[in-house]
Amino acid sequence: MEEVVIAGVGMHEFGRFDDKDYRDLGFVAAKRALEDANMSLNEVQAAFSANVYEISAAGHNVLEKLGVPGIPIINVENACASGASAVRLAYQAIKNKEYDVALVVGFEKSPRGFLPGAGYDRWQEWTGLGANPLYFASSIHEHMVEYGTTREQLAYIASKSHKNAVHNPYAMFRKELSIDEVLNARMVSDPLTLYMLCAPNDGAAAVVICNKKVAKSFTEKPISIAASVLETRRRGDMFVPAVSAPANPPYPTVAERAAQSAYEMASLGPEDIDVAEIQDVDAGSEIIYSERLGFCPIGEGGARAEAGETSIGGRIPLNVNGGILSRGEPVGASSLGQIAEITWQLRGEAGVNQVEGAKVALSHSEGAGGNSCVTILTR
Amino acid sequence: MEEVVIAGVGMHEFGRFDDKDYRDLGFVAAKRALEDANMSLNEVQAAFSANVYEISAAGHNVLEKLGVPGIPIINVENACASGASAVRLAYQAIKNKEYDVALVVGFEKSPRGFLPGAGYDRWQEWTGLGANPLYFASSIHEHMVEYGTTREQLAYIASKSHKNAVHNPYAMFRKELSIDEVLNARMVSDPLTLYMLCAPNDGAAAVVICNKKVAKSFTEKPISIAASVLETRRRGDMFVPAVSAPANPPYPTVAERAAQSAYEMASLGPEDIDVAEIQDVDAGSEIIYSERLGFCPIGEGGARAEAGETSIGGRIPLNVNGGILSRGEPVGASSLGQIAEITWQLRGEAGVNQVEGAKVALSHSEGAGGNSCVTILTR
Amino acid sequence: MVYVKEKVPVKEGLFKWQDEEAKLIVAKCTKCGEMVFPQQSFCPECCLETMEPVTINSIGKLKCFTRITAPPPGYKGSVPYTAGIVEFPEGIRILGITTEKEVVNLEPGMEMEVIVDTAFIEDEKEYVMFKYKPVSQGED
Amino acid sequence: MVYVKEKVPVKEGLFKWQDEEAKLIVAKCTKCGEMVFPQQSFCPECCLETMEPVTINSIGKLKCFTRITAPPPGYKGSVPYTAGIVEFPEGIRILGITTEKEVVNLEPGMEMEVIVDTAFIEDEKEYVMFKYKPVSQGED
Ligand SMILES: [Zn+2]
Ligand SMILES: [Zn+2]
Repeated sequence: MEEVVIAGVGMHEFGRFDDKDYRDLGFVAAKRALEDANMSLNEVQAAFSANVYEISAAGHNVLEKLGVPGIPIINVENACASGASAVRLAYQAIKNKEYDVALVVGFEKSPRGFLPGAGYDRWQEWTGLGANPLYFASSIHEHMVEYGTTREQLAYIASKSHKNAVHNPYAMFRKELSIDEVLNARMVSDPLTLYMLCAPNDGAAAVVICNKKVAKSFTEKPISIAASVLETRRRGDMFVPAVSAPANPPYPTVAERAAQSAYEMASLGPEDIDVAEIQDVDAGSEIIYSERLGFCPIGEGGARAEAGETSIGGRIPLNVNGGILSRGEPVGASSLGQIAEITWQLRGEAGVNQVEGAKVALSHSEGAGGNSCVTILTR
Repeated sequence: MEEVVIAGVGMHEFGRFDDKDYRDLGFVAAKRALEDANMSLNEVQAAFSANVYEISAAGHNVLEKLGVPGIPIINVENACASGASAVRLAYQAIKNKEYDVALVVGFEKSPRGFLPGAGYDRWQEWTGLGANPLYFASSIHEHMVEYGTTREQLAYIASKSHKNAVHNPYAMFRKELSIDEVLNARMVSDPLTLYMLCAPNDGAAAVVICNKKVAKSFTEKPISIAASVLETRRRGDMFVPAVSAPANPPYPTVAERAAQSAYEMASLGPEDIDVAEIQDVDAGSEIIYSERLGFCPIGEGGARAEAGETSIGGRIPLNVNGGILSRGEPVGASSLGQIAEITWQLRGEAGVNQVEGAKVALSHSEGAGGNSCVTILTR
Repeated sequence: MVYVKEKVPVKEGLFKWQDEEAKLIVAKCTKCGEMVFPQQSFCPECCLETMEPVTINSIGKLKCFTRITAPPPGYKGSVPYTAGIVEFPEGIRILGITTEKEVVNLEPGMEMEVIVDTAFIEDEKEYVMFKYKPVSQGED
Repeated sequence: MVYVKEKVPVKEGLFKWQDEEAKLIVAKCTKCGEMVFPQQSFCPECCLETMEPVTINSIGKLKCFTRITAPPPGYKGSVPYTAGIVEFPEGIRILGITTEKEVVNLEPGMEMEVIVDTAFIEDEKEYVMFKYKPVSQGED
């Protein structure tokens, strides 16, 4: 079993780029990741793409622009967790000596408005149940009812995100927003206002994954993959597009299961994590997942955030570069963007938003289909 | 390194099923494959789906109908080679002891007419270059010019396919067609008439892949996976959607490379293959690939077919159950359909079209993006 | 006034409604008791074909809810509308649309009754759907 | 007659055409000589950013061809049309549309000239595209 590292990362800015197609976006991210790894596509032995909305051979079409070396290419679609799922395939293949170097590239041109295609049946769509925000809003509303989480705490999360994003050149929204501005924004799906929900957008990110021994000839700053996990929901998670769930499931949520597997794989615990990018697809999700990933007790996520524990300088800084709320979510690229950001954190290259001395970082992505990925990196 | 076998296969009929959605089709195929393996989804540790035209979490939505055990699920899109590419991921994972049992399920509701989304750039589509049959027709036309392959030989291939399919309950077209009927059908893309081109359609197929030792507790008829290969085109293959190629590339085609890798992996040669399902997306492709896979010398594919060498009872029977030309091509499911068919051949369960004493069988799928998969099974 | 030739459910098998009290139909596992809505033949837990359809109590408790103001893809009704998760005494939680346009009419924990009501009218057909109606408000 | 305000190529960088002889632009690797059309900055073989644009001979040999009778997705021209692969003396084969509607006008091995011609007219713009024209037929 080989040790596996990240040898390079690269991103194309997340935003709206009407004059570029997915090939252009993916090309830039892949090019930057390869440059960061001091490699060309000739050094890559297998590639995995992560994308939701293109139809066919999308990864192939992106990589053509960087060379046509004839390597195996696999296109992966796992909704919001597409990128991290593809990383897991690459990680497993390198760990098992199938390859020494693999490239993972995620890219997306998200449709405008509510995202279609999350797997709803026709009757769900017809009757208004086919709306992702409905799921996010219900989850956090139940959290509010049960634990006293407040609208102000939700607004605090969104405001923190926007403040963090000011210095992130890859983020779509780089303007500070006050708690009042967040609360007074248009209500999309009560209690979630416009600024408490992420915007699907365009973007790309790429990661070069490498056998640790081989990486030495290319880079002096490899970052180790200590865990790469994909779990899928059990019935207790009423995740998009599920309609029902048992009232009191006797087992953990998918985020808890993925985190637990990842912590075991890395021989680490939540207390060892210095910085994390977690699936803040909405402000409520950041609160809920901060608990499920073990960063604070269940029910206390909102209060802990409001107390500054998850801000830069706090006990466990979350989404320190603005997260999905401010980067926006180019679905296939999103979780690779997280991995790029925490790689920069562990290398000490994160600039203004650097978490000092970060040694262990975690990325968590979760989405339609009930996919939950947790990746732990160490330097 | 563990030995890997196929423990069960299942198909949903290929055809047009307007009252069923992809979930219904995939469900039936997966259910049949699991039943064939004497398993339930509870025995499965990871699942891979193969599909082109659905948007998100499609495999997850299919498998929900069979249970929600929380296993990792990965959706793979590799055009016509999606299914075999997913098989390769499952094969590698089981070989490397990541899992003991994996389910691969492919399903498709193909759009009507020319298939969209093969990766053409807009200008190709606008100007008429974005048409898959154009590529198929050009390839076989060049073969005709260079080697004297005839229209009658193309018609012979289509007629053989339709004759073989009469007894295949999973095929869409089960009516014999004479050589004249094929030649006189509507010309779609000269020299290819309607019956020389496969019809994209609906369908599903599934394969249970298993550690050989573990399979013993479930099935008495395991079929070994001797090779599972995915290669991607180099520049010499002017495959959909490429616009140019070097005139005299000094390296083999992608089909040759995939076959060569597979033969090496299996320690077998083309002379050892008793029966094969190859990518007869059109009659010309069957001729060209029969050569590239090593079943006859380059240029002789048409004449050898006409001489009966690739018919049932011939030296190397190809597409003995009608192939893609008669089954139709539900893109994501197609190559899994091939693998199901050759599994039945190796088990001696192929009925009227059984190739007597078949011990080694090959499946070859190739499509957009320049993906080429070769899978070799042995009993 | 739109002319309606027939009433049809948005999907068969979701609920009982014709000439009888509106009730949701769930599938229940004969082996482990797991319930799932909409019904399906395989048990999500056992992964076996052990489910049979049963109706559940038509009254449950509202756990949480939200209000949607912009029409999601494929939606054929009017905005705004509210939706919520109701927990039924049998131990299953089900997401559904409520009869209310405003969240001010909804309270966490309140009792909701399953009714069957118009979802939309199309091609001279009235499509009906189950909805949650606050029990306190305008009971028969 | 359709009013046309300007002529534009279907895509920039495919061919030279304005005020000069029509020629295809390929990218050629300064390291290994590999050529690719349409041009791109990375060499398909070397996988390095070593390509520079060059024009190629405007006459090549027709290797094979076909005729399409039904419009493929996104096509803005008329059917039937023919397309074929032309091999240029520099050693690159390029797929293109021909000027001919019938294959009877085409022969394997015949010389074809690159011309630039109307692809379609849309929004008062005439989109132009390279096409292959048989040299024997109506040369200047
Ligand atoms: Zn059960
Ligand atoms: Zn070169």
